[in-house]
Amino acid sequence: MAGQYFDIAHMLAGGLVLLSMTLLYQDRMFGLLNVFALHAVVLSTSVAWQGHIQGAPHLYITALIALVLKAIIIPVALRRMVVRLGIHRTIETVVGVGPTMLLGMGLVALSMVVMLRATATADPLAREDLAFALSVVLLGLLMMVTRRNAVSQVIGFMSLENGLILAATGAKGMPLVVEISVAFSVLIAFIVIGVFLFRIRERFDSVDVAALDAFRGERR
Amino acid sequence: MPASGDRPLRPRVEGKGLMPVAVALWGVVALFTAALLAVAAHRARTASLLVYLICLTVCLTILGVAGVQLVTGAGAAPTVQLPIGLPWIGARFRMDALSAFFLVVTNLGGAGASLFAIGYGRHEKAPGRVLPFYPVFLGAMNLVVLADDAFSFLVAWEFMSLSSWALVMAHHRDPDNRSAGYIYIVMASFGTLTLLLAFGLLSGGGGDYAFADIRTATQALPGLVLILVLIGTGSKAGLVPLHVWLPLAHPAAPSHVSALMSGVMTKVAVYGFVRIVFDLVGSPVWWWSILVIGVAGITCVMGVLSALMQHDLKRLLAYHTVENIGIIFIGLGLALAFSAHDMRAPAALALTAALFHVFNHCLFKSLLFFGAGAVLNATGERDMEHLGGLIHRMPLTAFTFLTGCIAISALPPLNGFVSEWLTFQAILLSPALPSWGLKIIVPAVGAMLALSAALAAACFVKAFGVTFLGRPRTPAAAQAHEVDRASLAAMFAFALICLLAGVLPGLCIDALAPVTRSLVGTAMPAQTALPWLSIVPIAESRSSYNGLLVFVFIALSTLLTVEIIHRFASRAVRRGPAWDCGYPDPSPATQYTADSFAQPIRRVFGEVVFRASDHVDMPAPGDARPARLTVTIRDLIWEAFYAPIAAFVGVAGERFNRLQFLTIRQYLSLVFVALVGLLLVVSIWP
Amino acid sequence: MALIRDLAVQGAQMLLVLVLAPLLLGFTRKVKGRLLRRRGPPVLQPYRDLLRLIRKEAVIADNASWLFRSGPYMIFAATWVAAALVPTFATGLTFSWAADLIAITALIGSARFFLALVGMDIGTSFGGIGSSREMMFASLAEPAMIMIVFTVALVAGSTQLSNVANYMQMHASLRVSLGLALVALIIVAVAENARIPVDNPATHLELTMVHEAMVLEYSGRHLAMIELAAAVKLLLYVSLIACIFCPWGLAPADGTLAAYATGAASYLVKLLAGGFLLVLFETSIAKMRVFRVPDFLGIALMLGLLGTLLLFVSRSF
Amino acid sequence: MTFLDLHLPLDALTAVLIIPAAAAVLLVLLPGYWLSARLNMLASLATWLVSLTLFVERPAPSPYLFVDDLNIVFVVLATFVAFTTSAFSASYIGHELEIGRLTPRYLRFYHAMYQTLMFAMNLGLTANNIGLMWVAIELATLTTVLMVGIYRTHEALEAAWKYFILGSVGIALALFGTILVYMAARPVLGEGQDAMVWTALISKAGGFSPELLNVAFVFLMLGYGTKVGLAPLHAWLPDAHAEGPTPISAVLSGLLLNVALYALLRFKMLLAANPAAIAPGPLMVTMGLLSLIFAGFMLYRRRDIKRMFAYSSIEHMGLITFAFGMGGPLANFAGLLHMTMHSLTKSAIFFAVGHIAQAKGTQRIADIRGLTESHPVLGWGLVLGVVAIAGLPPLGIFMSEFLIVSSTFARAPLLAILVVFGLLIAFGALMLRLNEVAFGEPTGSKAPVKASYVPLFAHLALVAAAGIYLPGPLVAWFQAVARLLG
Repeated sequence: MAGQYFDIAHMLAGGLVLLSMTLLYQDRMFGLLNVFALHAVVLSTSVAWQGHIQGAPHLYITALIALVLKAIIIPVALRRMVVRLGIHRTIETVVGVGPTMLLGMGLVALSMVVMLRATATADPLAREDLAFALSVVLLGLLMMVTRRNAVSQVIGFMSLENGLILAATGAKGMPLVVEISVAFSVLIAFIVIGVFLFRIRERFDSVDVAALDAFRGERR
Repeated sequence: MPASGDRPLRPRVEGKGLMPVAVALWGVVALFTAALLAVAAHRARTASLLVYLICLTVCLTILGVAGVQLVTGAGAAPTVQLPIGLPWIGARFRMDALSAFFLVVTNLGGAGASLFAIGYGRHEKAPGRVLPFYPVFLGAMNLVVLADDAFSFLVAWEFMSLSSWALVMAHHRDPDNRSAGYIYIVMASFGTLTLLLAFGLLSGGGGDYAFADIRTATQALPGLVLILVLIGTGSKAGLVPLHVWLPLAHPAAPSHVSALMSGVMTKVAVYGFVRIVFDLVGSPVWWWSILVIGVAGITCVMGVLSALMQHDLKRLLAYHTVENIGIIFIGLGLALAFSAHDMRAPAALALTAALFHVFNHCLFKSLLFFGAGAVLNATGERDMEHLGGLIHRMPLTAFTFLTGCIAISALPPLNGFVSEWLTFQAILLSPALPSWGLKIIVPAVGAMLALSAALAAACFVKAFGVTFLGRPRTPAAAQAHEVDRASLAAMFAFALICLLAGVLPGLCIDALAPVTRSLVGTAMPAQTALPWLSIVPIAESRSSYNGLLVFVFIALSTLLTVEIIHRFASRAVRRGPAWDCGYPDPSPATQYTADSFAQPIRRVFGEVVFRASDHVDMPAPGDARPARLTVTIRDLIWEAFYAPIAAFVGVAGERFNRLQFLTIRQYLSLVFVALVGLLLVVSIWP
Repeated sequence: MALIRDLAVQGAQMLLVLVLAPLLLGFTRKVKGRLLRRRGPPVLQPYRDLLRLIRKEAVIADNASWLFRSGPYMIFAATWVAAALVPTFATGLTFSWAADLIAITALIGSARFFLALVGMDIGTSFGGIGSSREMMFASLAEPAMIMIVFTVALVAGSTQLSNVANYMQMHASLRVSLGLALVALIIVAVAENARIPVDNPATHLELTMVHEAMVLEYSGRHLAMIELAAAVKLLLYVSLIACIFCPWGLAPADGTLAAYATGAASYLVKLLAGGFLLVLFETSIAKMRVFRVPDFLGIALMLGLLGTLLLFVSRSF
Repeated sequence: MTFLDLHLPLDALTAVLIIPAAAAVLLVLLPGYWLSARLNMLASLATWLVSLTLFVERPAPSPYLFVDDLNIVFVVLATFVAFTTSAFSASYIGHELEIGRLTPRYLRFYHAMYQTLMFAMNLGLTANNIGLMWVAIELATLTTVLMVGIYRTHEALEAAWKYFILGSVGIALALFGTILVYMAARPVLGEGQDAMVWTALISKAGGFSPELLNVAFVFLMLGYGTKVGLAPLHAWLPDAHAEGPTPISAVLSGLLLNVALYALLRFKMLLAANPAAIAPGPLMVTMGLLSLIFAGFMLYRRRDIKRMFAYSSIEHMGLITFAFGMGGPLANFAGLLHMTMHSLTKSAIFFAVGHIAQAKGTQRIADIRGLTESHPVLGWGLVLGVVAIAGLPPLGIFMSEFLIVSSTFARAPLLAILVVFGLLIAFGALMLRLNEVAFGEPTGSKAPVKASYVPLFAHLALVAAAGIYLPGPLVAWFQAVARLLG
């Protein structure tokens, strides 16, 4: 029984990593949004599963939040925005997709090494989970770093945060998980609103196209 | 770190002999109060008079107390511990022989400056920027000398720099003053930080910053300590190549402050060196002295040569401070060398020479700066090329200034000569030193000392001759007026003390005996016991000098000659136009200027030291425009040491500054890189 | 009683240098004249000049200051005292310990200091030339002199001239360092006394003169004082060389009258010899340009330094 | 302990949180600038007074809140600076209102946010649960983000945005670290609440898996280090300081950085309590030195006066982190002292700078000249502040720098020399700018500005007093905390 639990949880977590890689791979805006929605779905299932095996009902709330907010509302909102603001449908990358993928592999490997070394004592479920979570986090960060579009960066951040939720839920019996996920949802809402409010079309770097080069932290 | 509980930190007042240091501390308190008073009421007309009067009285009081302490030489000076400063140590103050001597120097200079300022300060345009800081400056210098733990010492030391910086910035509208102040404060805090490192070594990280603990502790790397201390105190005293701020900052301040900075503050720096190297570190090693003596010799020559190139009177004086600091450090270096080889008597001689020169230089340098201030006050000019003939308009100032010139040129019978003579005697004893490095370097430094003495004479012939003699070069100089009584009183007092110290050196040397005894274990033979008040460093068979007798000789023979000639020959005088080989020129522009006076020496030494070059632009025949001579002088030390640093900081600032203009994504990548890097470290950590 | 005699001897010494100085000057001029196939002025001419000058009224420029008028006396006094401290015919004079060799050098320095100052007092260009060049020479000659003093002092173990002279009398020996010192001292002496090749005491050709340029404005008794001071200075250097390098015949401290007599006689001989050699040197060499002088004096400085260095390295040099 | 019983039904600890929260609610409802400003001051004052009573009587630690020697120092300092800043902001914001830079609507928002920030910071400081602490610090970040952007200029919005993004990433990393700590603690403390309760953690830290703690500390260091403003995570800090309202700059430098630092210290203690873990010292020392030297060089090219002092904050935070990284009673003592002094001094400087910017109508250094002539009080106040921040005696920072450098040199000379190098670089830059700003021919308007000098000089007086005399109890306190920090 336990083995089965383990396999399913393991599979879900692994699937999350795989989807993160796919996010890195995506170069069309809508494709990106779809993959992210999937990402959220998988996350919520894994969270729910964790709630089931840990017998922690409050995790279902987290799962619900993840599902509703990240799998439905935000992708839709972003899609609207892309349409409304006429954002390029293609994603401009700093590093080409290929190298990014390689880098991602490297990151996954790194997180495996780090975590498996670190959690030699912890129970295997937690180990794998943490390792996967760390790789999701790193991949999310990598995405934020290597993508130029605001939207893709937002998505990068959200996938990063998915990793966090994964870790939090994977940590057996961790208190405050719900509160934390709520807090993060607020954070994400802020970001999305910010993107929407400040008409951030292309980049994070400036809140307005007009101000793109006028201001880089200090008047020249 | 000892917990603050285990030592009660209430002021210790038990034990006898506390009176002097207590009085000194109260004096400092009074000075600080005067500063507050000045802040409150610097606009009042009488504020200046009041503040300077307070300073004068306080200085005189401390002077008296310290003098008594020095002469009556109370052996073990007790420590006053106040519950301020570092909590588990408290602020400790102590007045042993060394402190007493330097207190005498400090407050003598302070009293003179205050007296001078009573008159001079009246003409201050921005009293609000001078009055509050002047007493603080005095108080801080006193505290440095009194401090008996590292923290209080450094606080007072840096506070001294800070207050003097404020005084340098007094006339802040002049951009030169601003840059001078900037360079000064940066150099000062550089020095303080090196001293801080030195104390870090001395106290050994345990937090035992009290001098008493440091003395008893065994020091790691005393050599490093010496180097750090040499840098730290040298940057304040003005050792080459750390002297660059000095000729900028000293002239920038109001003249009575310049006098304090040159005459007293540099001495406080010397005190720091002596206190740490001779008292706290102890047991010197021979190579230290090579370092010190070498630097000192170079400082001497560089200082006086640079002084010769100046035509700004106050800057010239400032450069001479550098030279005299060099002389003092030669003495200190010799003392180190001798005591490194446990040659007590010569060490005492060298140390006495150095300390005596400290005293003398305080006197005549203050005197000269007073004179410069008086000239500045009377003519509004610091540039000698615009002066001349002042001896007619301000004879008294001229007389005192002349006295100062003779004294600083080390000419008998004044005091400057005595201390240099003692230094020479110390050098003559040094062949006995076993180490070969010293055998080579000491005579060379002796030559440098002699050279700088001769050059100093030349420089002051120039200074006095161009400023006071000849014909006035500008209307300002022609309409100069004698200065007020207070200033004159200060100048005459110092001139008199110069003379006394010159003709009665024995007294001063004996007064220094307790200091040398406490530092190198012995003192020079008692001088006042000798017949005719002459001084004998080691033995009469070796050498002796009698300033009094020489003075009397010269005075008598002068009077005698005058008397005889006026009586038996003619005393008739006829005034006429100058002869000047037959074609006198009415224009005062034909006189020798400061630059032209220095030209021969510039040709001899300048090419090497300053890359000095004269370029004559001679118009073609028939061309009406005047011929022009342009002299270019380069400050190689600045170019070698400071310009590169400035350039480096500039470039580095530029490079780093790019980080201000990155995009958020790039900043994120910084975070990302940091994270991945650290994770890698953790993953490969054993 | 002894004190009185000592004072008497000291006084005699002071008078002696005062009296002999013009004589030496006259002698040198006479000899020079002879060497140049001239008859030359009478030996006593300097005395006559001085007396005449003293009697004349002094003409001084309108803008002369008190320093200008009192300067000559101070210069003379300083030089005179310095000369009086050099043992001429007897060592161990009462006041000989009042100032050692370094002090004597410094006294001469003081005299020069005032001379240079008064040169600038009137504010003529010639005065300036003279003063600045004089100080430039001095800035090299003085350290050279100090180095010579070091050498001698390190050999004799004292800076007191009397002791030096005694030491030289006791263990006279040929030493490298002393030889260097002698050469250096001669160079310094020539320079200090403004003799050829450094300066020409007999010229008033503007561009070449140094000493004369400074005293250009003087006349009457002031000029006399300065001339006399110059003469005394010359005498001082000759007797200095004599007392250090050929101290023979010097009467010891509290010597007999006979000893003093022999001392005086030998001193006179040394003086004449010194004067003759000086003139011989002068006539055999041409005056050099002003800016060659530093090199000339630099040699002296180097020699002195070398001597001192040798002695620092080993006492046996 | 009577005071509380008389006035407040609940214990001081909760009061410290309740007062700001209640005030925030009230301020949202309350219209009118004058009243809300006063209320703001009043609430801050009350909070401070209550926090003082924590010295006297210390409530027993609950699983959510607790007070110990360490965080009480932070709490009292924070509430005090919050109070003085609110006093300053009363006059400052008034002026902003007059010149129409802010509208009353925004003001209401501003004051509410101010108190929310206070609440968040006090919560973060007194939280006994590392998760709660994390939440509180995130809340503090969000509020400050909103206040930084309050002027609605391009620069302000961009600064706020930059702050927001970088801050969020930092927070995410911090959370991951927190989770890892929980994972490390779980085997020892069992599942659930306890494994996140600070007091429990520190007592059992010895048994945690060291490797996990190491990884956790990496994340925590980077996460909370972003808030502290350590290079290379500092990017948000200068802009946030420069573009927000000056009271917020003061609060940021004076308080928020400290709160983040406090979190860092907590976890450092945790690692220090576990002998097998990598010592956190080297990491903190490295980042501290990096920030110190980097900020020192950055100071040279600054054109905006507020941004310059923001960089000086980075420099000092680096120095403090370095001190704590070095560890040992002396260095820790120095670190605490330096932190306190820096909070007071830097906020004082921002008080002065705020009024100066209002008086001259610009923040460009190039347009501010000769302040000591045109505005003597402000000018000399600024001079005093800069002299203090540059570490000149007799002001407090000199003492801490003295202790840091001298104690380091005896143990690790090379590090001490690097520190001295950084200090000198920064010193040179600060003095250079001070020379231009405070002296020389005055430029710009000479019109006197309606300024509240009390907070400014109160802080400076405290700093000067501390430089000369540290009261015994305070010293004992710091020494106790220093031992606590190990």
